[in-house]
Amino acid sequence: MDYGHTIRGVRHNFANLGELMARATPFRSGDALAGVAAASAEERVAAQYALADVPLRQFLDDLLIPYETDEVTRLIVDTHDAGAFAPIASLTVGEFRDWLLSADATADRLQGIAPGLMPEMVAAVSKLMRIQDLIQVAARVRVITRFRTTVGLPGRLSTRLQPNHPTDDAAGIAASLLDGLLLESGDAVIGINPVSDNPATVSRLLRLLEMVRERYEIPTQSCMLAHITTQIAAIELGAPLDLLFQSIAGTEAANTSFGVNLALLKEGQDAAQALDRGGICADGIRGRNLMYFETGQGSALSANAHYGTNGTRIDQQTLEARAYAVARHFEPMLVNTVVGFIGPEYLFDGKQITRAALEDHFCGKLLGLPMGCDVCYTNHAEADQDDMDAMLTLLGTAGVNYIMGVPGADDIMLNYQSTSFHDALYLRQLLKLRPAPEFESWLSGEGFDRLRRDSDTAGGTLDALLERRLLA
Amino acid sequence: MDYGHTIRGVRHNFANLGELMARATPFRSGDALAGVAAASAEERVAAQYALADVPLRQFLDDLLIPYETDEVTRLIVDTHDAGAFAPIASLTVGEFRDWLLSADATADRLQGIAPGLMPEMVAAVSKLMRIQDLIQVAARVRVITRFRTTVGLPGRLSTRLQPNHPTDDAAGIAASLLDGLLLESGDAVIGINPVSDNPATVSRLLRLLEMVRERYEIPTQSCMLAHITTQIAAIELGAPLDLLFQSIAGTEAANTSFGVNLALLKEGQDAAQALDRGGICADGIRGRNLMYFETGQGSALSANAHYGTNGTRIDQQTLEARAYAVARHFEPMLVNTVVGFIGPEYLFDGKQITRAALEDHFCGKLLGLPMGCDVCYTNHAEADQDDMDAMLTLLGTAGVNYIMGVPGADDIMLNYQSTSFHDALYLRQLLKLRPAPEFESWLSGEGFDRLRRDSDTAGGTLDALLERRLLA
Amino acid sequence: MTFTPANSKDGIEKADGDSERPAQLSARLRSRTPARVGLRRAGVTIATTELLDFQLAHAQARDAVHASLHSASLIAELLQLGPMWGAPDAAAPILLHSAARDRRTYLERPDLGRSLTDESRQRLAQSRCDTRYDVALVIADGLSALAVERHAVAVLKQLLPALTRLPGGIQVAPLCLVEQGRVAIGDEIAQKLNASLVVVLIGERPGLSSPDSLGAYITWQPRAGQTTDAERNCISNIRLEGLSYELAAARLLFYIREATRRRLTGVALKDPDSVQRSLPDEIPSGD
Amino acid sequence: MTFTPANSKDGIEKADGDSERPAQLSARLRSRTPARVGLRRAGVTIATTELLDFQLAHAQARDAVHASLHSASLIAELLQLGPMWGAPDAAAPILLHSAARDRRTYLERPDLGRSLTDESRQRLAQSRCDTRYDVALVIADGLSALAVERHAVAVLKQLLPALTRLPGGIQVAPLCLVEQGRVAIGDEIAQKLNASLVVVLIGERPGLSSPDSLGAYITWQPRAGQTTDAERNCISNIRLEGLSYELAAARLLFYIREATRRRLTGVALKDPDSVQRSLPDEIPSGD
Ligand code: B12
Ligand code: B12
Repeated sequence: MDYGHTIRGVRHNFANLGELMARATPFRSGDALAGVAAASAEERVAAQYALADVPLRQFLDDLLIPYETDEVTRLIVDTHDAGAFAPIASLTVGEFRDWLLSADATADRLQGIAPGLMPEMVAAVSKLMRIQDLIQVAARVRVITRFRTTVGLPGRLSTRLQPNHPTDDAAGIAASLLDGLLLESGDAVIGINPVSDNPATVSRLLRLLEMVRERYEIPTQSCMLAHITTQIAAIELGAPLDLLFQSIAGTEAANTSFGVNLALLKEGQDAAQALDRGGICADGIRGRNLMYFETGQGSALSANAHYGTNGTRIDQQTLEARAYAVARHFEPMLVNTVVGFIGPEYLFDGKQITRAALEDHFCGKLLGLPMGCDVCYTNHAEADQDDMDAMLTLLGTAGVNYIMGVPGADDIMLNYQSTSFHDALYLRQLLKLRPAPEFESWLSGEGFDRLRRDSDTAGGTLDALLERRLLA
Repeated sequence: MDYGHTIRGVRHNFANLGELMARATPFRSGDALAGVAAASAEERVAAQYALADVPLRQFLDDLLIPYETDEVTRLIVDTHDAGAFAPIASLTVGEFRDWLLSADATADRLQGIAPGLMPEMVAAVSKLMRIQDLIQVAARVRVITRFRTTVGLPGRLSTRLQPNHPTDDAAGIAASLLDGLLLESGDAVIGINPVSDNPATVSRLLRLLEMVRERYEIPTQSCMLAHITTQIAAIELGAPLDLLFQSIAGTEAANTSFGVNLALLKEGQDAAQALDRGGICADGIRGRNLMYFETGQGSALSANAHYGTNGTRIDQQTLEARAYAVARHFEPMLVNTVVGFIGPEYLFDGKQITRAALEDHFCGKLLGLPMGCDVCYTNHAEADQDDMDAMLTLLGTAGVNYIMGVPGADDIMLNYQSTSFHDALYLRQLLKLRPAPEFESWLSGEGFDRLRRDSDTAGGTLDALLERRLLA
Repeated sequence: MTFTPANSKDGIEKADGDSERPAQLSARLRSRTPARVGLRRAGVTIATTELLDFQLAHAQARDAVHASLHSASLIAELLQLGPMWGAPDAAAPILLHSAARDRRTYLERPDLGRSLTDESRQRLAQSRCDTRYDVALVIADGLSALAVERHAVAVLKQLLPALTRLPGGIQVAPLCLVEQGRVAIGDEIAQKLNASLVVVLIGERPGLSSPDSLGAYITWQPRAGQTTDAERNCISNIRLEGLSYELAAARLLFYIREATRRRLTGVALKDPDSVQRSLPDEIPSGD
Repeated sequence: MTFTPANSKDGIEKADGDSERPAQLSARLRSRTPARVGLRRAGVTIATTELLDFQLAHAQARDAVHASLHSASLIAELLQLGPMWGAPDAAAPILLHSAARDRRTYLERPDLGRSLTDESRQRLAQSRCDTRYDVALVIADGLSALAVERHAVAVLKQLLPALTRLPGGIQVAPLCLVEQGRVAIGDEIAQKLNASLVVVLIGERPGLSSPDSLGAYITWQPRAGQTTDAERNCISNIRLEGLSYELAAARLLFYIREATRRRLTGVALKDPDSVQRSLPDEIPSGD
């Protein structure tokens, strides 16, 4: 197929589908860094016209990254569900946008086609969509997952409580944990990024979380965001691990640079699954989703792992969507894009971060993932709290499954700004959203009451933790 | 009073309250143009700390623009309601923010203090607020006004239908009008900006609107956005004028440059009031609000009319809030900030436009105004549809009273991009907002049905209009 | 699961229970206005092709903002107008530049766009003679050089002969062409030229569908830095899809005449009705 | 209407029916972590003073990103370390520069931050001798020059003596200091220096509460442009509120020893438990 479009007599040609996708992408610094961004606004629109005319089927034939050399491509192709694809098989990318926005595209139908969608198709259509389109369609899709809480129900917003500490100090972590719990945070997961990479620390902190969770009967799940191999080693040490975490990307090469591949992910999933720690959720269903993945535009490019067929460089947003194909294969409990986390070389400012967040959320949801978002920025990016407030509110209207909860929005170990516990309360109040049902009951029950009483008085488990009386 | 703050041993001093206000303002190009913006991020924060400590009372004593030389200041001071101010009289600006965000600040209480608020106080507190604060507080305030429809009720979003044409051509205007009505637009007002400045044209177009309105029994009001003197002349010609429009600004000098003053506004209001054209609204109350004002940050600066006491240059956002004091005096039906309309020299990009829109909306609402917003940008600004979608959605969550409805978002006479009829439908659908109650009933009644039938068939009033059979 | 994509290319889609709006209606609406009416929809939203058309127009309008004026060729054209109004050979158009040195500065600093460079001031001083002129005509690129290139000469072609034909005889100052100018820059020019009234023909900001819209601002006895916009009159949207050259010139003539007679411009002076009638006074009820 | 502002300065406000959290709890939480815990609230939101504190920290963190390295004084300090590990007098620290010429380029072009200028390559070539080194130590400003200025020397002071005391004797290459460097720039340096392993001490991106956090990345047999991050180990958050110099050096020593023994770094090599214990294996039930 020939990719091109003529504007007022000027023909814009695109060498191949990969180049076309990149040129059609709204401007972001990472694509400029990779040298694949459109040279002018007019060229970008030309690419969008051309992309709008590409049949969805074309993505099945014209693979952006070779089947032979990339296991992510193999996964995408081998698990593609032709039956689910059938209803939209005759559409072009442009028509697909029109259909997605039409009343015809009900939540059920969107769910139905998900297994028939390749990430590249979803990335393509997102490039033609305005922010309101990305919000509108995503808001229709619900992806519901369960472990001990049910995350993703309509009218709900969950949070990951993220009580990091620069030395993995237990009392320090407990202080942030307590602060967050009292501010009603943590129904998606309590997840700590350990600063050191060792199985014993992972194991010890998991036991800390387990103790607090059991003592106050908190319906939630815990997670340590170390490398998957470190977590597997912790499981072997007998750690009470609920969710298994890993950062993933959209190419085999990028995953290699992360020290993972599909087999390792499977191995980890099996190990965690074997612990059989899921609970019975509010609707009586037993929770079985236990993988937690993080992704983010730019990670493949950063690892110089963004090449496709014949060396074509693939744009970062398309690669990001491909990471979702990896995630989807493992029926995760939680997936989130750490959109503003990596840095300005990929997403320069609040505007680019915001659009990327809504693209990622849309693409993930359409592919059937329980998408959350780390609404965040680093201090080397051109962004501030106003950008975050806007982004947070937009994601709320788009129906994001969960956001982060970081004390005062300032992660003192990862060195970036995310959303605070208060931000989540703001969003819940503004849009009348509630926590996960199990957690919501807990908040009005005996467990939360005990936590509050304990926090007000000296003595008790919390006090022991804070006063380091529990420390060796 | 001395204005200053010390950060790590470095003292930041501010010459007077006007300078302090300007330095505390989040960055925007207009303040840089005026030479009043903070020189660094740190100086800005220092000013914000200092401003947070200023007692609200101080604004009553330390007038930014002299009483003697500015009738807007006189209006503000002379109409200040000390009783309404009493409950918050002891607060500093920072404490005022805290109180506004507290559960204590209910809708009723916010309404109660409105007459006690000077625009400068409201501007001051807005400078300390993040976007989420501006949204959160504004969302609590409801300002409800009535003419033939009721605008501003909770859960409602109205639109101004804006069917402009580059030659004021009746058939052209009718085409846009019809398009908008069929897309459920126009419950706040049908308002045309006439390209020519003559009373007879204003009068003729008002009759056109009157005819359409009567023929299809549309519960709405019409307006011609010519200069107020032109509209008064049209009234004298017997024109069926519903709402009386005028652009206003925050200083006497700026209003002079617009060719208006308080007396002229009063004269116009009296003339329009005398026509007694308001209807009985859904709740049985007769509509009496008939002024329509537009404002926008930068207009005073553009007119070189931004000077205060001792020649201190006042920042554009504070001046904008003062324009609301002018508006409030006339109990308007509609007020809107045309935030992105004027140009990048005042609000450079999507980010600045968005923050300004939310500030304006917040300040206006707090002062008791029925705030709408022209979610818009010009082609010389750094903004695009993504910025508009974000801004639109945010204003929706903040409870904006109304937005514009322009065919395809492209105003072919004023040369800028605003919101399309479709944008309003998007927002209503996403946030489950409904049109004004009178208009909503109309949409499911006989009048709308007739309109649709007429639009489908040849013949009839619409056809006559479109086919220019009604033209001389 | 079977369903057909609701949006087929040959009809406006049924959105949210709204009655189907036939393509014929869209065509009819569009024949009456250049506005983006009768757009195809996807759900409540604008359909893909129409969205892309919009994006393209935006890309092009942004280019129009940044296009710069081809002064040389415009001056050549203006020179040829000389005989039309009996201008003395000496009175070649004067090329001036505002204090905004480039486009970016122009966009950020309207104050600079309103004042002349020293060099331009000198050039004006040289052209000045003792005559008191009735009218100064200033052409400024404003926000659309394109507008000025396309329409300024055409408007002057209609205006100049009519001006000279005015009873009493009108003295027209040498034409001025200003790069990177704002409306108010005409004030100083007129003062320096010793003219009682100034007409500024200026490029309006480019719209998506109107990259080349010309505005005309008329000011009686302008005083640099003091005249407010309330003291000016405005004629807007002069272009092919807007006000015709003929009508624009007629209105200008009216304003110049009335301003001279009543010794004022601005809010007290209203546009005459006579120049454009598009609706009858009585509207029949229709059917 | 009477009411008192709900937010009084001396207590955490009652928000949305939540029980009142006493100020003492806040103080206790804060004594345990530098995190922003126990913040005063206004409704569900962070109170004004705390918000401004945050904004100030943001202004300062942004400055930290853009601060540039005082290489001269750092080199002087490094020189004094020489005797500590018995470096030959000739082995003065080598000052290198990445291909990113300034901060802005550095931020936009990580690829340039990973490669050396030609001049730096030459300088390295000159320093190279035939010895095969066991360890190359590279200090790079990264995203926080401050971190490097404050902590790099202190870490080396702990590390270098210990390194030389290692059984078998470890050959340490001349120290390198890199301006505008990224982690991976150490790969080429080590190769050029003929070293088996590289330790890069680098400024981590500045956080609001941690403008000066140092990271250490350890890579066995790095190959410029080919080594992936999966083949490195990382020690993070070295600073006063984070990992102490002593523990950091101990971990570095562990990684260097184990890497040399097992001939690898990366995901297969895990941080030892022994260097930091902050929790007992058994947690009593509390009360
Ligand atoms: C940014 C970042 C990332 C980004 C890196 C992408 C990029 N282009 O920058 C992303 C999100 C992709 C990422 C991924 C991971 N990261 Co990371 N990351 C960071 C962070 C926040 C900042 C790093 C920094 O400022 N570097 C300095 C700049 C100047 O150098 P640079 O050359 O631009 O940065 C390079 C390195 O930072 C490297 N990198 C990033 N993370 C990691 C992790 C490891 C183990 C290694 C060897 C290298 C590495 O990637 C960059 C590009 O090459 C640090 C925390 C901190 N406070 O520093 C954690 C941190 C380094 N990461 C960490 C971890 C665990 C990971 C993951 C292994 C998580 C996982 N389970 O998959 C993955 C995979 C890492 C890999 N092998 O590539 C840990 C390391 C713990 C440890 N002691 O080993 C840290 C300390 C955070 C934490 N405590 O959780 N990370
Ligand atoms: C931007 C704009 C404004 C801005 C001007 C602020 C600014 N700094 O730019 C604001 C929102 C404040 C404004 C206000 C009004 N405007 Co206005 N404005 C425009 C617009 C959209 C663009 C002008 C432009 O591009 N100028 C070119 C640039 C390069 O020159 P500039 O020197 O930067 O611009 C100056 C002039 O544009 C002037 N200006 C702006 N509007 C008006 C109106 C009149 C009557 C005059 C004399 C001057 C004037 O203000 C600018 C700064 O001095 C035009 C529509 C168009 N398509 O052009 C309408 C337009 C010129 N305005 C119009 C009107 C009616 C008004 C108001 C009188 C409305 C009212 N009822 O109050 C007010 C008051 C004007 C005044 N006396 O100052 C009409 C004029 C109709 C007519 N034939 O008289 C127009 C044509 C739009 C319309 N059809 O409604 N306006």
